[in-house]
Amino acid sequence: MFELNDPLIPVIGEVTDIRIDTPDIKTFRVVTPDGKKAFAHRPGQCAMLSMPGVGEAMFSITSSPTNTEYMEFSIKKCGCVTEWLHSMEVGQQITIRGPYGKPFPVDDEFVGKNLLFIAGGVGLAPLRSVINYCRHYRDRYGKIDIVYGSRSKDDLLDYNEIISEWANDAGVNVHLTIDREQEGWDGHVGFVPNYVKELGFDTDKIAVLCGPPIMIKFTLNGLYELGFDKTQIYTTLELRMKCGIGKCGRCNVGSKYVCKDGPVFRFDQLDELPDEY
Amino acid sequence: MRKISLDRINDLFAAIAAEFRLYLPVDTNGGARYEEWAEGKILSDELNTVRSAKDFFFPQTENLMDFKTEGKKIEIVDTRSETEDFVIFGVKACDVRSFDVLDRVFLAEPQDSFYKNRREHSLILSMACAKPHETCFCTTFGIDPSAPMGDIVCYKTEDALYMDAKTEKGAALLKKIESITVEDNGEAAEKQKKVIRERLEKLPLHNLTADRFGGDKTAEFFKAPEWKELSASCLGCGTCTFVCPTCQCYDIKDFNTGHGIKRFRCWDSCMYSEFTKMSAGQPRLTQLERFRQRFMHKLVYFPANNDGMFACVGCGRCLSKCPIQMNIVKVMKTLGKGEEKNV
Amino acid sequence: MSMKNIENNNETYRPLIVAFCCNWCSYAGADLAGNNRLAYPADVKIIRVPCSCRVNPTFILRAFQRGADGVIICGCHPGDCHYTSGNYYTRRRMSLMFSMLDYLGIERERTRVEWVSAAEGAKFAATMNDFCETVAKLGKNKRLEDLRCKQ
Amino acid sequence: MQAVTREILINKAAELLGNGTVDRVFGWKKGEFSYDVTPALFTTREAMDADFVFGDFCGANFSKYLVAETRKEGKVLVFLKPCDTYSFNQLLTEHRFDREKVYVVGIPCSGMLDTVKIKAVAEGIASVEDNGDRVTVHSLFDGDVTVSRNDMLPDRCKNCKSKKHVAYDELIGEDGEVIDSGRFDEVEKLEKMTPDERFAFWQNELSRCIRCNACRDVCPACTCEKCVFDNPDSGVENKAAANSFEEKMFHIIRAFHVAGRCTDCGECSRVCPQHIPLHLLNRKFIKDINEFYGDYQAGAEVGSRAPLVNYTADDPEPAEAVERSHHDA
Repeated sequence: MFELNDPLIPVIGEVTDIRIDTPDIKTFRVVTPDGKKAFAHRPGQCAMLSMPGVGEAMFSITSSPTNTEYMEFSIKKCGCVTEWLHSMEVGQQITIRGPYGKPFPVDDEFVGKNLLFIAGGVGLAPLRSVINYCRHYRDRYGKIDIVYGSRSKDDLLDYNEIISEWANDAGVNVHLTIDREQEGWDGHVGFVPNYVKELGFDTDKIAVLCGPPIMIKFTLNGLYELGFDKTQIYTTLELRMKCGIGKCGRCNVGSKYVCKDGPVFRFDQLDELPDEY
Repeated sequence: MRKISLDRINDLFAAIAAEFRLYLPVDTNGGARYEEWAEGKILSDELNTVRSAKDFFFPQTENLMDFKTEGKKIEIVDTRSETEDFVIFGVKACDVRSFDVLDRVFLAEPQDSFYKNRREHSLILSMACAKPHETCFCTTFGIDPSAPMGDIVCYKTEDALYMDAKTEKGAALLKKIESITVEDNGEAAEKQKKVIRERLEKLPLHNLTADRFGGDKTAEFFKAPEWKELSASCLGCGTCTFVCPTCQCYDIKDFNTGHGIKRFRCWDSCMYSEFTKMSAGQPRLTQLERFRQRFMHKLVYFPANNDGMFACVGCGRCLSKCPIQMNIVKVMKTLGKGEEKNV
Repeated sequence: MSMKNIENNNETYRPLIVAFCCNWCSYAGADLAGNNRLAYPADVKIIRVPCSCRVNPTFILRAFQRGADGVIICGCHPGDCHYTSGNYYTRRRMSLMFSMLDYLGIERERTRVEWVSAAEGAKFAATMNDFCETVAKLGKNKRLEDLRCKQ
Repeated sequence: MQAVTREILINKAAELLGNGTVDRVFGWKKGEFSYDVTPALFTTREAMDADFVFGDFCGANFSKYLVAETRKEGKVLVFLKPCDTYSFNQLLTEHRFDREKVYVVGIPCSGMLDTVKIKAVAEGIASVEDNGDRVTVHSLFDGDVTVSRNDMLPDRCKNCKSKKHVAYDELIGEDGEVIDSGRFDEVEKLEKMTPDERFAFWQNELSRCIRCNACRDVCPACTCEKCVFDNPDSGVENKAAANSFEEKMFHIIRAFHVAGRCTDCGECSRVCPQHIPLHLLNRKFIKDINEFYGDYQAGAEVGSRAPLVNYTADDPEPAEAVERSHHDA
């Protein structure tokens, strides 16, 4: 019966590239030891990465599903697993299992719509996968706006890709902001929620939010002020997970498991859940 | 239905043990517990074991896999092996139902192969509860302690054990022990059933109902003010979750043996403060939230995801084991009673 | 930690000994033993600690868990502690701890406290020889072992 | 039977609430059966009239709750039995709560009943009646069974160390005396066994541990904000009863961490769902401390220096001490 692979048993992944994005965020490129992508995924889905002896943790896959060669993970150093991952060198093997969770509805609700992506800090990581997917299938979607903010210029994730690729795409508008004035920065300065309000978007679009809870809270209010409805706003949640398959019992919000029923939720769906995330 | 007199029950155990590993409740100075049968082990007369029978399928700790690391390389060692068939004797109706609850979790896609392996190789000989305790409330969840499920249902009277096969697996086992048992018309078992049903009427919790709970009650109960008082003296220990036959939360951890890594799974408890703690924050900050999670899960969230099935079987273990005597019955009776509910 | 040296390859059994040595006296004592070419078994693994009172009882259990057959703690003689009174606390703690281990049925000869000064190289070697011999007689540590750590 | 009644306690509590001495009352709330009493807060006489109980099953030691209670606004009334007052003092010694925010009413105790022992008497408990030196258990199916009350006491009450309150603002009833009821007899019995027998005894007991942490979480000496066994960085964090080593490690270290601070209240053994006699570990330390360093009772007075943070120049050497712990007996 053990031809049946257990969902808890991972496969080996090899880190083939490590990019230092910001002082505390690195992006890791992972393939199987024979150089292939470990498994296919959809935008917004996650994977469990682990170093045996250190621990296992859930990370969103930042590379686009359209990339069939490898997966990328942008990881912020904040706990023991991430600290270990940050200490890795190229060629290190880790374990990987997934994909987990429901993806963003890029092939149904999003189709034909204008899209507004709003991210703060490392919150861009899960959105990068969706953004690049939508850029890849550019003609399926309407106008794309990206609002992205961070503490400083150095803390902006994927800065080079944003500047050299996203900003040059037709029909893609990138709005960057940093929290405080900084030498060498001539872009916008201010917090993301205020910037969103200043930019004053039309409500003819779907908004996707990801960032620290406080940013989500205020941006959400801003979007409501602009006339957005809860059914137009998506976000992705993060809770402690161990199994990734809705069995270990810790990532539930009400009767929904973030690992299985999420991490992508629409705000009207979240409203039906108890306030415990 | 087959019958064997109690003075020959050892022969029955020996006959079963000749074919399978046989586990049955025996007495220890810490109450009854399941042990593997061997000559000299005596079936406990206790109503139920202190720990539930979930251990057989979801043990407190189990090795998931091993890792060998060398330099930057990792090797995953699959340590699984197929379990031999085994028999659990004397499982009570509540615990038999708990397997259904656990199945809903572990056998839902993607299936847990560790659980499935043991589940498929088990044979369950259930036992009717001749004398239920005051803490029993399995009838609240539609369980009939006089007619438990399982591969074979057993009735133990003063002088004999009666066995009735309910599945093909059970019938095959009865066939194997045919030579030491005799055919019975089932009258004695019927008589015991009747006595049990009369006794159920006398139980203090006989009229407890779970009707007010169910999958659609999140909004009604989540913000109930009663949680505060109910959880006020909770110690945050894991006793209730560990003796519970349906609690299945687990943790996955690595152990460095000095010559490799063992990844193991162990029971975890939603009552523990670090259960949901992340480096980024903690969604359940106080014991109130953890306490609420446990009971909401059993009475609301689980039914929401499992066609209305409650994740409680009324075995009463938490009623007798909680250090501060707070339990699901008190929660069910208190919730929604207060006038200012849903504030 | 290599487990090879404690395996029974038809040779005499060699116990694995963990010795916690205080930096100021006993570790220097061990050094002196070495300088004076005083032999003591290679089975003794020395862990240097700033003071014998740095040894948390958990360390002792962890040593046994990880394969030690005996644990010895060496510190300055009472009254000579570099930090004035550290070894006095060690003395109380280990008295209680060892008594507890004995109460749990764990051979009391597997644990020991000895005071060895920086000048007592000979005592260090003699102590270790004696302790190794005592533990060797007891055989492998079975009562405080962690099966997961066995190879 | 307990010397004070529920009514006396309710009246006292109502009086103290009424005159503003306290803002809330920490007491016992009745349950479904005669024995499942839950610690609870009361703020009105009506609530107490409805649910407050006091009797043979009010064994929980309330001292530890004061750590959390005193962080709240206002003053709390707590009823303490003699053994609870030792924990109370010990917690005060360790500066774990503000004495000013607690009003202690000392109440006498004639020993609390052991639910496990009661349940062994009859199956299906309808109610339990205490007639002084006899206890009658009314069973749902087997009629009444009457037994000696003394036989229904848990070990901790049989070996009660003191009927004297060492801390209180007010006392109900007569204060008792420190008593010698042979609480080290069981320890001595174990000490006289051979190491093999002792090992077998503890192996059997500790192997039942399910690592629920109830002993730790109820223990008034275990008030660390974060336990070493919950700390992933400690190297000994382990939730699983993985094998026989882990349980031994947990119980030895836990007993050691409370050594010299444990007041021998016996809560650990009361709450253990597997009936492991954990108090025998703590009592061993207490006995050893008494024998090696002179008699010491944790919590007997506020501010005393615990034996493990103290020393004398002529303390026995460890080898000598281990030897002595056997032959002094």
